[in-house]
Amino acid sequence: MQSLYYSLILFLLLTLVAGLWRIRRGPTAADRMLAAQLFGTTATAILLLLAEASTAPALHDVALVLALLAAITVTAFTRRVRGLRSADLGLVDATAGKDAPVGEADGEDSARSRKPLGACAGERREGLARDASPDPASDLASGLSSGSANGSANSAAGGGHAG
Amino acid sequence: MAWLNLLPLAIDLVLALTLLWLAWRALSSPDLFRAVVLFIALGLVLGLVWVRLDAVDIALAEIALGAGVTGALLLAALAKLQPGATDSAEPASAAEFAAALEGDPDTPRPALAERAATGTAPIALGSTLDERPVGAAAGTAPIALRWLIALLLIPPCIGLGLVVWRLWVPAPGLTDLVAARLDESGVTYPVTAVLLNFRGYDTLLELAVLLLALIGVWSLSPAPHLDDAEPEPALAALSRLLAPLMILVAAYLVWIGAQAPGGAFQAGSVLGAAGVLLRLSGWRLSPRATGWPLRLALVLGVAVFAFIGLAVIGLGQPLLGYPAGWAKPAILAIELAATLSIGTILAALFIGGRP
Amino acid sequence: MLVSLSILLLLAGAVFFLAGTLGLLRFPDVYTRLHALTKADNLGLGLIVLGLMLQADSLAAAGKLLFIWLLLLAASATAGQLVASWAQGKGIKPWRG
Amino acid sequence: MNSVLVFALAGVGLILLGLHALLVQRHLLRKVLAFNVISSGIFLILAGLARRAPGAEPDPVPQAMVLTGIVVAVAATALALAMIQALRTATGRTRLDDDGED
Repeated sequence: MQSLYYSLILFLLLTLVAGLWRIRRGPTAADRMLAAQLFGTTATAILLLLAEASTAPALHDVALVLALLAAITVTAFTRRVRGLRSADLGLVDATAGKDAPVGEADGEDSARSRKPLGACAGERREGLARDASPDPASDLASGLSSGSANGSANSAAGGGHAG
Repeated sequence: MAWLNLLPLAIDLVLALTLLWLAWRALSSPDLFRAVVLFIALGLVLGLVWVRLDAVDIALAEIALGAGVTGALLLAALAKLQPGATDSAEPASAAEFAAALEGDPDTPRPALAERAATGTAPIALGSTLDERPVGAAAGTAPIALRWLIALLLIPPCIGLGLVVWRLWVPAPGLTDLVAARLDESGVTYPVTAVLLNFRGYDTLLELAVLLLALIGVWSLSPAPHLDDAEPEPALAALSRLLAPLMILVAAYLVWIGAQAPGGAFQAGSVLGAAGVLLRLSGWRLSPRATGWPLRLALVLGVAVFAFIGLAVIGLGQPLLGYPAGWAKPAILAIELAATLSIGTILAALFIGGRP
Repeated sequence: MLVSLSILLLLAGAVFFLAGTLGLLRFPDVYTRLHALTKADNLGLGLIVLGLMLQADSLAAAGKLLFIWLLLLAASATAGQLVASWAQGKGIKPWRG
Repeated sequence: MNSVLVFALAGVGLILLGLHALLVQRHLLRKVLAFNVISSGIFLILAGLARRAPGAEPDPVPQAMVLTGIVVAVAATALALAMIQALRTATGRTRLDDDGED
């Protein structure tokens, strides 16, 4: 039984770490926050299993606190981070390509996230978020979306009502 | 059972590597928002690490703070630092904007600067935040300097690693000493005994430091203007459901701290998180309560602690030396007051600025 | 009997966690990923909680486990709704086909 | 190889990463993050040292110190963030540049 618990914990930990990859890749801020949400559920399961595996009932309290507070970070994100620039919404790579030579640190990242993602062909079309001020941002957005086939339809549809 | 010994080690290795990976990415990511989210994840992984280190108290505090306060604090600060964020304390003026752009000689953007001057610039691009993605040189030191610093840092850190390695003789530390005198402490849980009895002066000063940090924040600026929209119905319902439960759990943690992991700092963290949630869902303290009642709640922990610590001198005891038989009620009184103060201070730190 | 049922529930829970993470990594946009997280992961947690409840020492311990799960259900549902409406407010288009 | 030692050495790694970022990064928010990473590393070493005796109860004294330290670190972070905002209000800058004129 013990080894089953520990195997499950290791397994859940690995799914958690794999999910953290989404923070890195984005592309929108909301995607990054999802990983924080993933943490609430998976870490609670890990804590409950650890409590059983190491017979430490006090860990139930830790899991209780985590479950109780799991929504706060995401709430803070949706309530506070409103006027974020489009760079933070996943357009950072494109602006880098347009404005200046890309430094080595973000070059690696931008190259990776601009790559078409295999099975998920639709991935390239997302993240066409508009900033709080629609008109100056929209030329930026449409410039970006030209990479995908439906880009123009997208930016036309989502034009006016942002923010 | 080789399995049984290897599996926990594998878990710990995964945790340690995740910790290092997250720290590295959080500190080197070109995007500030991503850095903050990675840092929040780092805090939660640390919570699991504390559990693996048998430090359940620390895990409670880390998870309560990491999930409830730190993340909200950093995200709110990030939003306020945005040049044109709608809920920033002061809108960035066009002149300030242009000055910020001029400060970057390596990014000539005449069109943008022009738009900035007319006040219609897309806040999307250049900014006083360093996240103009124009190469590593902008946000960090030159690459040669970075490598030099890295090389210079490696020897002291190898030294530190060696010290840790050499210290690794099995030693009980102060465990036995604490266990021997646990009966006199008034509680049956060693960490609480250390916090509130054996090293009470330390905890008293920590509470004072918390208060000092809040005084620092209050002295910098008045409270930010509240222009929160009405909360979404789901959020309003959630805060109505969770905030009372958080207060209940905080009380539970204080009570259980006498014999199991829990206590004032963990409970205060949960209470602070309740304050953060209430604030995020648009709740605000009535103006009548922001005067002396708020200040009383803030200083109550230090005041009760110091009062009891000094009062025992009158009974012929040393400073903070509780007389026999009185340790348990004294600790409980101090813990309740400290929980209230820590929670209020944390919530006030999140709100920022004096009311 | 009870133990094997418990093991079965724990394993099924782990499968749902795997499904949730796969969805988070492979689904095409933020709305679909939200589905993966808030549904699959919470179902997985529910199964694990159920499996652990079967082995709990006391009714109180089992009740605590159930309570933790209900809390997370409320938190995840709300957080999912908030993120989705945030993304919609930002004009992030849902993926179609 | 002991898992407690793994975490203590990871703590040393965190201190290294944090110190490097503290010296190299120019944005003040990143410096605050680096400062927090360093303190996490120190806490890890301390909590690891509390667990040196295998199988025995952990040493409560370092644990109590780390416990209060975490809460104080959050308060210090909040103060630092407030100071960054004050700096930005006063000068419009959030970075420390070597070649900054103002």
